[in-house]
Amino acid sequence: MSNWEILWQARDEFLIGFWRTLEIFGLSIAGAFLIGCGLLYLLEGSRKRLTMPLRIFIDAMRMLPFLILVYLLYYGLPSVGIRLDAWWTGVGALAVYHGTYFAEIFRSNRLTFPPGQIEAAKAHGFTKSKMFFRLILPQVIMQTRPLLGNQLIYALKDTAFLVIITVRELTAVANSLSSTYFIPTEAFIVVIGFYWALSVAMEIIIKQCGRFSAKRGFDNV
Amino acid sequence: MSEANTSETAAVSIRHLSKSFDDVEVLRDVELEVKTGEVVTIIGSSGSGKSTLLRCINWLEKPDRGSIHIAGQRIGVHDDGRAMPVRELAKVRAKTGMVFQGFNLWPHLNVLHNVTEAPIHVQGKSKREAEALAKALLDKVGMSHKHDSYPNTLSGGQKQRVAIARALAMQPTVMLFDEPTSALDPELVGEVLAVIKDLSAEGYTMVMVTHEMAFARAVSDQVVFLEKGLIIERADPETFFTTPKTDRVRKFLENHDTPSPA
Amino acid sequence: MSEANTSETAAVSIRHLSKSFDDVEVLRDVELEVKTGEVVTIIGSSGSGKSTLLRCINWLEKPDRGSIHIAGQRIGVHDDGRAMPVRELAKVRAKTGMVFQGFNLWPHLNVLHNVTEAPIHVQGKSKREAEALAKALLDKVGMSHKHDSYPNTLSGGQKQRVAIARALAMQPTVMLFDEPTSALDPELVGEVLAVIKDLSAEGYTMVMVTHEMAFARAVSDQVVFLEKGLIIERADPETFFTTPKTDRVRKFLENHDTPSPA
Amino acid sequence: MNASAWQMLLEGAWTTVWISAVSIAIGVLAGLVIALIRLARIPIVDQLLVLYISVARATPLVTLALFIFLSAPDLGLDFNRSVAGILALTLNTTAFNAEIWRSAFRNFSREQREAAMATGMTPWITFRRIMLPQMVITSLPGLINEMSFLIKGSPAIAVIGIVDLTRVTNRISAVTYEPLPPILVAGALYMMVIGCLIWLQRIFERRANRLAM
Amino acid sequence: ADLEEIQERGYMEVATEDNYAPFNFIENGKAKGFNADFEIRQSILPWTGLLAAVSNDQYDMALTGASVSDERLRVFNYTPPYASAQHFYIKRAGDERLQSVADLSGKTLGVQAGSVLLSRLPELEKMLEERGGELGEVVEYASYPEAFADLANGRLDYVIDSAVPVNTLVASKPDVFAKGQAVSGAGYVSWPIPKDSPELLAYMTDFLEHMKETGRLAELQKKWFGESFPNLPDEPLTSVEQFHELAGLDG
Ligand SMILES: Nc1ncnc2c1ncn2[C@@H]1O[C@H](COP(=O)(O)OP(=O)(O)OP(=O)(O)O)[C@@H](O)[C@H]1O
Ligand SMILES: Nc1ncnc2c1ncn2[C@@H]1O[C@H](COP(=O)(O)OP(=O)(O)OP(=O)(O)O)[C@@H](O)[C@H]1O
Ligand SMILES: [Mg+2]
Ligand SMILES: [Mg+2]
Repeated sequence: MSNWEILWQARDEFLIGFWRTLEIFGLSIAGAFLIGCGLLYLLEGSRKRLTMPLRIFIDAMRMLPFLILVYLLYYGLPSVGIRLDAWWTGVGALAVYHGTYFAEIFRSNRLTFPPGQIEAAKAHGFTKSKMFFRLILPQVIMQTRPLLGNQLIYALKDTAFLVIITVRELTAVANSLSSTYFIPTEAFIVVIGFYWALSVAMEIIIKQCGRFSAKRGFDNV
Repeated sequence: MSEANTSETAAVSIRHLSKSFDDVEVLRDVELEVKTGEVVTIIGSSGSGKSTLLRCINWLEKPDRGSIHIAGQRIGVHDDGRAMPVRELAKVRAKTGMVFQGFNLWPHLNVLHNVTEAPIHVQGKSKREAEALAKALLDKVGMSHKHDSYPNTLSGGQKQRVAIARALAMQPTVMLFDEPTSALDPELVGEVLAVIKDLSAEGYTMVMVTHEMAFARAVSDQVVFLEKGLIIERADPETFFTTPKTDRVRKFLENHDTPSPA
Repeated sequence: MSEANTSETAAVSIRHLSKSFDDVEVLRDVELEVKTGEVVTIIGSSGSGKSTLLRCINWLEKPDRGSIHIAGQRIGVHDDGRAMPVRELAKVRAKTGMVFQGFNLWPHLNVLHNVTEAPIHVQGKSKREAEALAKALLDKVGMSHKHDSYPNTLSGGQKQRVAIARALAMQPTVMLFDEPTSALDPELVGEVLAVIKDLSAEGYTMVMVTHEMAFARAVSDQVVFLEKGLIIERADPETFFTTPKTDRVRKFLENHDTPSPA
Repeated sequence: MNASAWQMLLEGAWTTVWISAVSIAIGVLAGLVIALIRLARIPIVDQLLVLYISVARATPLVTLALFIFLSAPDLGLDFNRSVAGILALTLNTTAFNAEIWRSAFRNFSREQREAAMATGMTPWITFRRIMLPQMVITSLPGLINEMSFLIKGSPAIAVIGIVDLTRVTNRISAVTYEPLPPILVAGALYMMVIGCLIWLQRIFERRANRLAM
Repeated sequence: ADLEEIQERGYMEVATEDNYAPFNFIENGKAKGFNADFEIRQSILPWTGLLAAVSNDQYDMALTGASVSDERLRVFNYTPPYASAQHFYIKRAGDERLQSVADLSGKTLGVQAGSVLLSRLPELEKMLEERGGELGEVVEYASYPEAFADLANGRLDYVIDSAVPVNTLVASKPDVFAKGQAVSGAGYVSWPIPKDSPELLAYMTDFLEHMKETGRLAELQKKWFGESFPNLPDEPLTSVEQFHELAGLDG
C-alpha cells in the first residue's frame, strides 16, 4: 500500500476535518468581525474611563499567543470551576482573539478618517449611532480590506492550534494519520493543499470586494 | 422675555456670543440677526473667526457664552442652562444646512445617496419621497445627470454643487456656506457661485463666508466684517464696498479686489 | 546642424513637441524658446496641456515626438535616438529646478535637509558647503528662521517658499513653476509671488504656469497661451493682455480678470 | 515549579527570542528585496514569487517546519535543526513582509518621487534617501504586527526538536502532570517580549505624525 | 543508515523524546530515563515528528519507548522488547463508578492521537461488547499531559495508556489518579529501526542479548519501570504476523 493510497482511503476523514475547519473558521470570523465592530463603536468618542480598559484588553490579546489563550481557557478555567466545551472554546477564543485584532485595525484606520465628513454628518443632524453605522463603519471596512484579508489568513492558520484542545479539525486529522503511518510529507502536502485552496478563495473574494471600493476611489490598486 | 420674541421672527438670532480657544478669544460678544430670506455675508482676514462664528451657529463649535436661536428655537442648551440631549440637538441642527470649503461628500455613497442619506435616516422620510426630492434638487444645481456617479469621479465644482443639494435636501431654515469656492480652480468657481445666486433669488436664507468680493456685493443683503473676533463693520453691500467706514476695511478691500504681489 | 546652434544660445529650446495620452493629443507640435534670463508664462484653461508641457521639459513626462534642449544639451534621448541612461538623464534634469503646485516637500526631512538633500547626494557637495548655500537660499525666501522645522508644521506659503529654495539649491539653468500658488489660501499667495518676483528681478530664467493674471503681466517677458495642446498666441505681456489677437484669449481674460458668477 | 523549572523556562524564552529575532531580521530584508524584484515585473519570476507568497502565507508553520526538516536530506542538504527552524519561520514571514513592503511602495506619493527626480536624483538615490526612510515609518505597524505573529507562531518549530518556550512548558508538565503553572509563566514571558514590540511601535507612531501632511 | 556507515562515522545518531516519562523526560534540565543510560549521540524530538524523522533516515534509530504496532511494522523492525506495553485504564482516584472493565461502557475516554493505544481500541471494544456494553466517546489528545489534566478536571472518565507510564503516573499522584485493569492483550515496547538497516537491527539485538545476560537490563528496568519484565520475547520483531502471534491477537 503506497502512502498516497493510505491517504486516499482516509479521504472521508480529511473531508470531515476540512468541513470542521470551515465551520469553525466561518463562525469565528463572523464573530470576530462583530466583536471588532462592537469594540470600535465602544471606542468611538467614549470617555477615557471606558476606552482605557478596552485598549488594555485589546493590547493584552495582541501580546498573548493564541495557543496559550486557548490552553488557559480550556485547561485553566476548570480549576476555577468553569468547564467549557472544546468546540465552543475554540470558536469563542478565535472570535475574541481576532475580534480584538479587527478592532485594532479599524481603530488605526479610524484615526485617519477625515474630520470634515464627521462634521458634515453632524451638520445634517446625524446622531452618533446613525453616523457610525451609516458613514464611518462602511468606509472603515472598505479601506481596511487588504489588512482584513491578511488577518483572515492568520485566523485560518490559528484554527490549526485547536488540535491542542481536541478539536478534530483538518490539522488534527493529518497529525493523527501521519503519526499512525508516519507519512508526514504526504499528509501535510494534502493539508497545505486544503489550506491554500481556502486562502486563495479568500484572496479572490477580497479582491472582488476591492472592485466595489475602487469604484468609490478607496483603492488605487 | 424680549430675547425670545426677537428670535421668533428671525431665521438666526445670535446674542452676546463669545468663544475662546486656549485662552485666545476668537469671538467677542458677537450679535447678529438674519431675517428670513436674507443673505448675510461675513468677510474678514484669515484667522479673524469667520469659520468659528459659522460653526457656532449649528453648534459644531460650542460657544463659551451667549445664545443662538434658529427659527426661534434655541440650539445647544436650554434656556435654563441644561445642555441639550444629543437627539434634540441633532433635530435643531437639521434646521441648518451647511456647505463646507472641502465639500466633505461621503465617498462611499453615490451622488443620489449622498443627498438622500440624511432625509431618510435623520428625518425618516420614505425612500421614494427622498429620492424624488433629491432628483429635483440635483436638477436645480445641474447635477441630475450624474446621480449615480461616485464623488471621486466628480470635479471640484461638481462636488460642491452636490454638497449644496445635500444640504438643501434637509429643507433647512438657513443655509450656511463656509468659503464654498476657495478650494476650487478659478474656472470652476463660476458654476458654484451661479447656483448660490439662484438660491438667493429664490428667497433662501443664507449666511456665507467668502473671499469673492464681487460676488458678495452682488448677492448680499447685509455684509459683516469680522476682525479678531469683533464685528467692526456691518452695512448693506453698496455702502460697505463703496464707502467703508473704517480704515481697516478700506485696506482689506484694496488688497482683495486685485490680488497682487505683496 | 542649425538646431544645435540655436539651442546653444537658449536656456530651453523646444522643437516640434507632441505628446498623447491614450490617443488624446495633449500637446501638438509645440515650439518654444526661452532665452537666458527670460521669464515665460504659460496660460490656458484647465486641461489645455500646460502642466504636461512643463513636465516634458524635465522629462517627467516622455514626449512622443520632438526634442528639448536645456542649455544646449538634449534631454531624454540622444540625437541618434538612443534613450539616455538614467544617470545621464538625472544629470540633465539637475539643470532644471521644478516647483510644484502641491509643494511636495519630503516630510521626513526638516527644512534645511530638504534643501541640502540633492546638493549633497546628487552633486556630491560637502555637507558644510551645501548647508551654507541652503542657509543663504532660505534667507532669500525668508525661511531661514524655520530651518529645523519639519514640513508638517509649516503653512502652505512657507512650504512653497522652502520648495523654491530646494529647487534653487541645485543652481539650475532654468526654474519651472507649475501653478505655484494655486493650492494656497488667498492671503498666502502674496508671499510666494513676492519671492518669485525677486527671483525674476535677479535675472533667473523661469518658465511658469499660473492663473494669477496680474502677476503674469508684471513679471513676464513672454506670455504663451495654450489651447488644446496648441500654442495659439504668444506675445509680450503688454500686447497679450491689452490687445489679444484671438477671440479665445479675449474671452479667457474676461473670465479671469474679475471672477464673477457665470 | 522549582528553580530548575524556572531556569528551563528562561532558557526556552531565550531560544524563542533569538530564533525569532534572526528570522525577523532576515525576513524583513528578504521581504523588501522580493517587493523590489516584484516592482520590476519580470515575467516568469513575478509569477513564481506570487505563487511562493500565496503558498507560504497559507501554509501552517508546523507543516512547513516538518516539511523542511524531513525533506532536507532528500534534497541532499544537511541542516541543523536551528537552521531548519529559522528557515521555516523566515520563509513564512518573508511572504507576509513582501506584501507589506509592496503596499508601501504602491502607496508612496508619486508627487514626492517626481520632486526627487526633478532635482536630478537617480531612481536608486530616490529610493534610498527619499522613499525608504518614509516607507520604514509607514510600514512599521504592519511589520511589527507580523513580527508579533511570528513570535506567537514560533512554538510550531518545536516539532523538529527545538526547545522553545512552549516546548519547555510541555517538558515541565510531563513530569509534574500539572500543565497550568508553566503555561501561565510562559504566557507572561510571551506578553513581555511582544509588549516590547508594541511599545516600540508606539514610539514610531509619534514620528509618523510628521508624515501626515 | 546501516551499520557499516555508522561505524565509519564513529557514532550513532538516535532520536529520542523529552516528555514521555518514564522512558524519556527532562528533569532538572538533563535528559533522564531508561534509554539515556546508553552512551550514544542523541537528539531530542517531539513525538509528532519523531518516527517520521527516523523513517526518513534523519536518524539511525529511535531510542524511545515506542510501542509495536501493525502500521509501524510496515516501515520499521523492532529490537527485542524491553518492556511490556499492555494497556491499562486510569481513572480518578476515588471514582467509585469504575470498578471493572465492564463499567467503562459508555464512558468518555481520552487517548493520544495517532498512538498505538488508539489503534488497539478495538480490543477494548470487543471486551465491552462481550459484557453487553459499548465504547463511549473517544477524545484524541495531542499529548498525554493534557489528557491527564482533563481526566483530573472531570471532562474525561478514563484515559488509556500503557503499563509503564501508568505505573509512574499513579506512583507520583496517588491521590489524583488510580490504575485500573488491563484493556488489551500483550504489547511490547522497544526501539524501532528502519527496515533498510538489517545489520543495525542484528547489532542492537546482540547488544540487548548481552545486557540481558549480564543482568544489567533487569537492573535498569527495575530502576526506571519499577518492575523487570522477565517474560518478554527474545527475538526482534520484523513482521505483522510474528507480532500478532506473540501478542495473541487475531484470536
Ligand atoms: N479647534 C481649534 N483649536 C484652537 N484654535 C482654533 C481652533 N479652531 C480655530 N482656532 C483658532 O481660532 C482663530 C479663528 O479661526 P477661524 O477658523 O474661525 O478663522 P477664519 O476667519 O475662518 O480664517 P480663514 O479665513 O483662514 O478660514 C484662529 O486663530 C485659529 O487658529
Ligand atoms: N497621466 C495622464 N494620463 C492620461 N491623461 C492625462 C495624464 N496627465 C494629463 N492627462 C490629460 O492631459 C490633458 C492635459 O493635462 P494637463 O495636466 O497638462 O492640463 P493643464 O493645462 O495643466 O490643466 P490644469 O490647469 O487643470 O492643471 C488633460 O485632459 C488631462 O486629463
Ligand atoms: Mg475659515
Ligand atoms: Mg496643471
